[in-house]
This record gives sequence, C-alpha cells and structure tokens, in this order.
Amino acid sequence: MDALWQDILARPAIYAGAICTLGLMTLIYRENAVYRFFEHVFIGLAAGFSIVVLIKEILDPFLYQPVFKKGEWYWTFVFMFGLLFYFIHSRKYNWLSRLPIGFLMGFSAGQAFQGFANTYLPQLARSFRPLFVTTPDGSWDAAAGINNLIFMIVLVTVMSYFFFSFEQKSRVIRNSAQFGRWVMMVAFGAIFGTTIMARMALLFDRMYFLFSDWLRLVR
Amino acid sequence: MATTPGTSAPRDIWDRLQAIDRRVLYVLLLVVIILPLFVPIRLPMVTMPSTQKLYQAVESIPEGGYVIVSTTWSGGTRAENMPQTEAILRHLMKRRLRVAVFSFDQQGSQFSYNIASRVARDFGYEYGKDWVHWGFRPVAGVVMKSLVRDIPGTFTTDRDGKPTKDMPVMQGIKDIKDVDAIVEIAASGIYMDWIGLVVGANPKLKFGFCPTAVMAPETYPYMDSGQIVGIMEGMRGAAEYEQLVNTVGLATKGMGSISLAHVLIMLLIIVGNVGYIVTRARRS
Amino acid sequence: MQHAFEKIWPVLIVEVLTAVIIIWRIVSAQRGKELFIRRIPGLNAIDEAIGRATEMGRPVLMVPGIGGFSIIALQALSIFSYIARSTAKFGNRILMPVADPTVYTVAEEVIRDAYQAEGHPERFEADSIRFLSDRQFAFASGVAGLIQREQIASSFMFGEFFAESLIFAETGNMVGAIQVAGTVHTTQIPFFIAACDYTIIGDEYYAASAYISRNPTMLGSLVGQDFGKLLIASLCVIGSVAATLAALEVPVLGTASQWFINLFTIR
Amino acid sequence: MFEPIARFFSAKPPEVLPYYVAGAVLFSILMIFVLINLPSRARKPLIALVTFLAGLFYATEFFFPIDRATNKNFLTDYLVPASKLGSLLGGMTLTLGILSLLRVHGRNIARLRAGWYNSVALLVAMVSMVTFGLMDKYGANDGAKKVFNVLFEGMLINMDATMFSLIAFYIVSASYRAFRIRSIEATILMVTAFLVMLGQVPVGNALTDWLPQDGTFASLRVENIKQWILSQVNAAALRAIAFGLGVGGLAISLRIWLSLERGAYFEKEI
Repeated sequence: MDALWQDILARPAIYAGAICTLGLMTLIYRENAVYRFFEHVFIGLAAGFSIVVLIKEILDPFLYQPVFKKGEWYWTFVFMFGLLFYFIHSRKYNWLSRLPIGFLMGFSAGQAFQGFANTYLPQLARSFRPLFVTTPDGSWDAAAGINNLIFMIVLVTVMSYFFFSFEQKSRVIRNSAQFGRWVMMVAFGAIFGTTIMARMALLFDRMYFLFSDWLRLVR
Repeated sequence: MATTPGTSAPRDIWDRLQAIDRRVLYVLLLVVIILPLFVPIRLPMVTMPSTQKLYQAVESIPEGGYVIVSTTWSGGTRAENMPQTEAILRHLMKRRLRVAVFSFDQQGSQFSYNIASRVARDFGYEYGKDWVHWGFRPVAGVVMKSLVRDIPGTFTTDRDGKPTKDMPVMQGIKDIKDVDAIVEIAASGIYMDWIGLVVGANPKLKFGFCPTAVMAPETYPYMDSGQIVGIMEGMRGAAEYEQLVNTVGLATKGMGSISLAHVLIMLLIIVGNVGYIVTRARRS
Repeated sequence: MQHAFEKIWPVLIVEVLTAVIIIWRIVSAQRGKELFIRRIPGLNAIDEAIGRATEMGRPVLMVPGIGGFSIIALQALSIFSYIARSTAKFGNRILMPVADPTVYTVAEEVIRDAYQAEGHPERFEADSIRFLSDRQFAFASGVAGLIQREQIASSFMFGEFFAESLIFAETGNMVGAIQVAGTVHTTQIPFFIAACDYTIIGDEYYAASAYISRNPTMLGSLVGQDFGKLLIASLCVIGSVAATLAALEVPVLGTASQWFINLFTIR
Repeated sequence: MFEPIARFFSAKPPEVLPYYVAGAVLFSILMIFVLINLPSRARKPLIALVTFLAGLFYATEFFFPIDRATNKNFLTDYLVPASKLGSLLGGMTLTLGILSLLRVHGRNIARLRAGWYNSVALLVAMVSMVTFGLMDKYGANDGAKKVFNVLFEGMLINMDATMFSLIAFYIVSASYRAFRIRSIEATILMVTAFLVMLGQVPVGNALTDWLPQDGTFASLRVENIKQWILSQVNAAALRAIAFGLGVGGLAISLRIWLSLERGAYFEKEI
C-alpha cells in the first residue's frame, strides 16, 4: 500500500489522467453515474481553462496592456461597446445587444470576399485539365488524359447535382445529377475508409497510455 | 441510411448476424487493439515508395553529416508522431550522423527530448558532442528565416539554457549550407513554411517530412516535385521505417493493432451483409 | 492572395460577377416572381422528426456545431429558428447545447424570438439553451451525456462539425433518435451519412433557409447562386478545352488558350 | 485634415491617461443613454449601418488598389488592430456563456436536483482551474504549478484524448450497421470504403503483392486503386462540392452585409 501511495505522489498527473480516461471510457457501455461525474468535471475544467485563456490571451494583451501600459486609451471604447452584449437579458433594451452582434456579423461577412478569392479562385485554374497529355519525353500519355477526362466529368456532374432552381426536366440534367450523387458516395466512402486509421491510432494511444505510462506493463 | 436497431427480436442466426450488439463489437475492438501490445504480431508489410525514398535519402547523407530534426507535435497525435520521431532518430544515430533536435511546440520539445535521450543511450551518443537539443522555439517563420543565415546565432542556447557556442556538436556549422538534411515530424502543415523559407536556400539540402496519416495526401505533390525527399506517412510509415532499420518499436506494435482493427471492421461488414443477403433471399 | 489587385481578373470575372448576379436576382425576386426550387429530402424530414418527438413526448436536440460566430453558425441558427417555431407550436421540449459563447448569446435571442413569433413566449425556457464548453471534446462529452440522459427523440445537427460529428450521431442513433444533419465540412459528411437518417450535403446547407422559408429574397439569392455555379462550371469546361488546345499546340488558338489559362492562374 | 483626429487618438502618457480613459467611459455611457432614447424606427437602420460599416472595412481593404512596392493599401495596417478588436468583442461574450453554466448548475445545487453533486464537481473543477491557471501565469509558485500540471496535463489533456478516442468505437458500430448493400448509394459507399481500407493497411496490400510494381497491372494493386480514388474521384468531387459551398457562403455573406437576410431574428420588430 505504501508503495502505491509513493507512486501516486511521484506521478500524480499520470494517475489522475488514468482515472479520468477510465471514467470517460465507461460511456461505451452506457451512460452511467461514473461517466456523468467525469463529464461534469471535464466541462468544469474546460470552462475554467477558457476563463484563464480569456484573461491571459485576450483581456490582458488586447485590453489591459494596450490601455494601461501603452496608453492606447481608445480601446476603452471597444470594451464599452462590448458591454452592450449584456443588454441581451434586458426586456426593454434588448435590441442594444444587436449592435455588437451586427458588428461581428458584418466583420464575418466582409471577410467573405477575400476568403472566396483565396480558397476557390486558385482551384479554378487548377481544374483546367488538358485531355491530351504528353510525358516529359514527348510521347502521348493516354492514361493521364483519361484521368483528366474523368476528373472533369466528376467535377461537372457533381456540380450539376447542386443546381437548385432548375427544374430537372431534361433527362440529361437528371441523369447527370444522379450520377453526381453516386460519385459523391465514392468520395465519401473513401473519406470514411481513410479516417479509420487515424481514429484507431488514437485508441491505440489511449491503451498505450494506460498500459505503458500508467501501469508500466509495456515498454 | 441509418436504421433503428431491430425492433423485432432476432429469430435465427442470419438475423442475429445483422444485429450484433454494439457492446460485443466494442469488446472485440478493445481486444484487437490491446492484444498486439503484449503479443507481437508480425503482419506482412509492403514498404511504400514514399517511406523507401526517405530511408534512401538518409542513407545517402555523407559520413559525419549534419541533420536537424524538428518535432512540431503534441500529445494529441502522439500515437503517430512518437514512433516516427523514434524511428528517424534511430536511423540517424545508427548512421552516426550529428543530430540537432528542436521543436516549435512546447509539448513536442519535451517528448522529443525524452525520445532522443533514450535512443542516444542505445547508440552511445554523447550529449553536446554527438547530439544537441535546442528546446522549444516559438514563431516558426522567424526561426526558419534566421537559421538560413546563422545557425549558432539562432540557437545560442540549448533546452536547459546552456550556451551552445562551445559544444563540439556545433563546430563547423554556420548556416544552412552546412546542413545535410532537415526532418520535420509534424501534425500540421508546417512543411509549407520549410519549403517556402528554407529548402530553396541550399540546393543539396534534403527535406524529409513525417506527417500524420490524415495530413499525408496533401503532401504528395511536393514529393513529386522533389521539394520533399521522402514521406513517412503516419504510424504506418513509421512501422515500415522500423522494419527498414531493423527494430520492433511502438509503430510495429501499433500497426498490428490498427491492421487488426481494419480487418475486424471489414469482417463485420462482410458478416452483416451475408446476414442481410440471406434473409432477403429467403423473404423473396 | 491578400488583395484583389494582385490578380484582378479572376476576382472581377468570377467573384464580383457572381456577387452582382446574386444581388440582382434577390432584388428582382423581391418584386414578386414565382421561383422554383428542387426537393431537398433532408429538409422535408424536419417536420417528420419534430412530429415524432411530439408523439413520443421526448425532447428535440439542436446542435449548432462547434464553430465560432460566423455566417455558417448564422445559417444554422436560421434553420433552428424554423424548428423552434414548430416546437413552440406543438409544445415540445427543446435542448440546444452551444459551444461558442457568441453563438450562444445570439442563439438565445433567435430562439426566444421564434417562440414569440409563434405566439407562445411563455413556453420558452432559458435553460433549454445551454453553453457547455468551447473546448471541442468537453463539449462532445457534454452533448453525448445529454443525448443519453434525456433520451432525445430527434436530433438536428447543423453548423461546423469536426471529428466529434460521429460521437453525436452514434450516440443519437443509440437512443433511436431521428437525425437530420448538415455541415459545410465535407470530410464529416460520410459519418453523418452512416449514422443519421437524413444528411444535407454541400451547399444544400446554404439553400436550407431559402427552402424552408420560401421567402422571395432567399429564393432569389438561391437562383443567383445557381448562376454563379453555372459560371464556374462553364469556366472549368472552357478551361479544359483551352488546356487541351494549348497542349496540342494548335496554331493561334493554342496561344490564345494559353493566354486564357494564364488569366486565371494564381501564383 | 485627419492630423488633429490622429493626434487625439494617439497613445497618451501616464499622467493624462486616466482622464482619457474616464472620458471614454463617460462618453460611452452618454452614448448608451442616447441609444436608449432612440426612436424605434431608427433602430433597424442603425444596426444595418453598423453591420455594413464593419463589413465595408474588410471589403474595402480587399478591393482597394494596392501599392505594388509594399503590397498594402491605406487600410492594410489596420488589419491587425481589427482582428484584435474582433477577438476582444467575441471574448467578452464568454462571460455570458459562463453565466449560463453557473445558472444551470447553481439551480441544480440550490434545489438539490438529482445529480446535484455533479454540478458541485463541475463548479469545483472550474474554480480550481481558474485559480491555479492564473497562479501559473501571474504568481509563480511551485506547489501551484504542480496542481495546475495535474489539472491541465493530467486531467484536461487526457480527457480530451479519451473523448477523441471513443470515435474509434463508434466508427466500428457505424460501419457495421450502415455499410449494407441496401441501396445503390449504400453499396457504392461500402465498396469504396472497403477498398480504401484494404489499401490503408499492410494486410490489404499483401493481397495484391503478387502484381508487378510497375506497368499496366500495377494500377490494380490495392494501394494504387486507393490512391487513384483519392487523387482523381475524391479530389474532383470535393472540389465540385467546395465550389458550391463557396458561392453559397458568398451569397449569405452578401445578404447579411447588406441586411437582406430574412428569418425570425432579422424580421422581428424592435
């Protein structure tokens, strides 16, 4: 018993981690009192950590330091503007909270132009695939050409699935959209298949933590 | 596409095959994950060309060469990145190259120090003479730009704050031209920064990348263009690498678990479908 | 690309043109023109799912994802606002765990307004909308617990979802809930497809509020969006033809094609 | 013309700083009083204006011609302060979220509802994390550091990893249940997932290891089939979906920016 206590005192973080791991893992059997307890502890710790981050990484560097250390007094206005959020609980002046909310909405919307240009425009030119491809030594590369054709067909049929306002009267459009949906299923199946590896690695890591870091049964 | 679990009680074996209780599945999964930790399971392994290329690149470094290993990962991806780090360090130290380790991640710095110390012991590497750990370095872009021009000036101290100036391992290393290879083990897209800021500065520098499996596909184009010499892809790449350097490490064990888990899932899919086909055939 | 002027032509041709068409369609739709919209099965299922919750007398769960306050979250909230109007009418209990404090603040407002609009402000319970945690898996643990404890009857997941998507969807499936989900993060769609009854794919997500509300402004926007997509699809086809011509080194046409490709090539 | 304004909004030395800060607070309170008394028909236009101006900043910064030498225009230097402003405003809502937690769990405890002790655990965990987290930063104390280490590295990080790892279980039950040849779509989904799984693991690769490494038949090796699905079909399909999402996102951004959005929240009388 003494040895156990000494071990716990020597490695408290490992023991705490192991107990928490086991506690949350009980969820796969079913929701139970043990899980519920650790779930609440988890949310409490996470909330506490968010508060710490808010103070350390937002209020301190973006409000306290600039105003009181660098004299940038105008940040006070931002703070006062942010206080308008709290009117959300007021029956009568509730609408005031819509000002900072609207401001954040505008911020988010305004960034869309750059976001669109950055994310999608470069992909456009990369979709211009030649159907005739030559290898570096100048001979015809039929396989690459066929691959590019497939790429185009997939691209166009999947996009056709997402047309909402055209009535799919013509058979071409209807079939194209249907084919597009099937191709998407291929893509989704592939994503599913590739993700399994990463998730299993995580579970393996947990077992390694329990059996090696904690119980020291495996090196 | 989801179905509510069978409302009527399973009648025969075929019905039952379609409605195995999820807890049975979970126990099976736990068994296949835990078992290889204790019982080594050697599965046939085909080495991917990307792993082979990385191995060859390390093999081609001239004797006494200098390699920087950066470990930008944290606990969340330990299962994949830890065996990668260990496998690459084993290879470097087996070849008796000079090694400098550091990290853009605080946790990664601690992890890589522990791993490197252990591997160094195995190969009789002496700290300060054969290898060094520069510790945690925040703000990747700044560090990368500066190490291109001046390595001793960028890493004036090691992880314990000791000056590196007089360490034998730092002798003869001035800038990026004196470095033979850089290997980044990461859970993020940091390879882009290396390629953009460092790789071009020394044409003979070899840049190897060890990403998590999820990250790997997006890095292939850079291997085709030669900007990355080779890729160790997640735990699987690490297992292949362990095989290449003749060691049974965490990745080989992990790959046993993960392969079995894949096999389990595939078997379950088959079992479920067999049950489904038979019952459907009977009904019609 | 930090600024439009770094590569002005694609920005003008694709982005600005799309934006102008969208606004133009919105304005003309507001003048009252009948507009067609194709069926989106997942969205039709919303009423069915609420109906079932009413029959079973068990709560309805709405999860607006774990993303921050953005247009994606706003779209989720407008779908939930529609759902809340139904639940206000039928008197279902709702549960809405939220992961971002700003989204939480707005969500409370949106849902309360929905109850008011339906004429049942007294049925709104402030505690039904809860901030759990802005940390991904702490939030996931809370939602998983909630789903099982409350034995929810139907679950709606719209917004930004990452790896935790499967935790929600499988736990929901375990308690036998009807589940409808949609997210802009395409890598999570396979998991929703595997575990939910209906999944909204891709920009069906952005079509949702138009589809549900049939509001002329939104429908007009949807028509404009279709024009934008048509523009992009056509450019891809034209670009591929151009790339082929350039590769075949057709005289004149090949050079012109190369010019066209370069016009759109960024970096 | 802007010179006096810029001087007024510049950083102030400590001697006069308190006056400026107090002035800003007073001015803001005054403005709130003005807002409270604003006629209700002016409210919506005001909110629309605030939204529009906030969006206009980013739009102008993106579209305004740049100086080729510096790659900047007159607004570029304000991007960093703007993002700080956004973080600060967004951060201030955290208090509202925490209040929600306190309200729900405080009530559980006060009324001794079933499981009230869990709510106590939540609050204790929260308070200790805040206490030791702040001590870790602002008051270096070895004991406090150790406790923080147990709370953060020991508990929080491991709980994160555990919840994340549960997905491994769920992925097994989901694929067992969903991948049935029930419909064409489900079958396609299953077959590709199956092929890709085979390509992922060494065991699967061993199946087609007898095929040559190069040449025509090499493309039938499972790892190459997997690679082909990912690089051709997957990439193209995901790009097509992404284009749609891009246009959809642009549309909803425009609607919000120009206050054209509809729905209960936007149409409510205020």
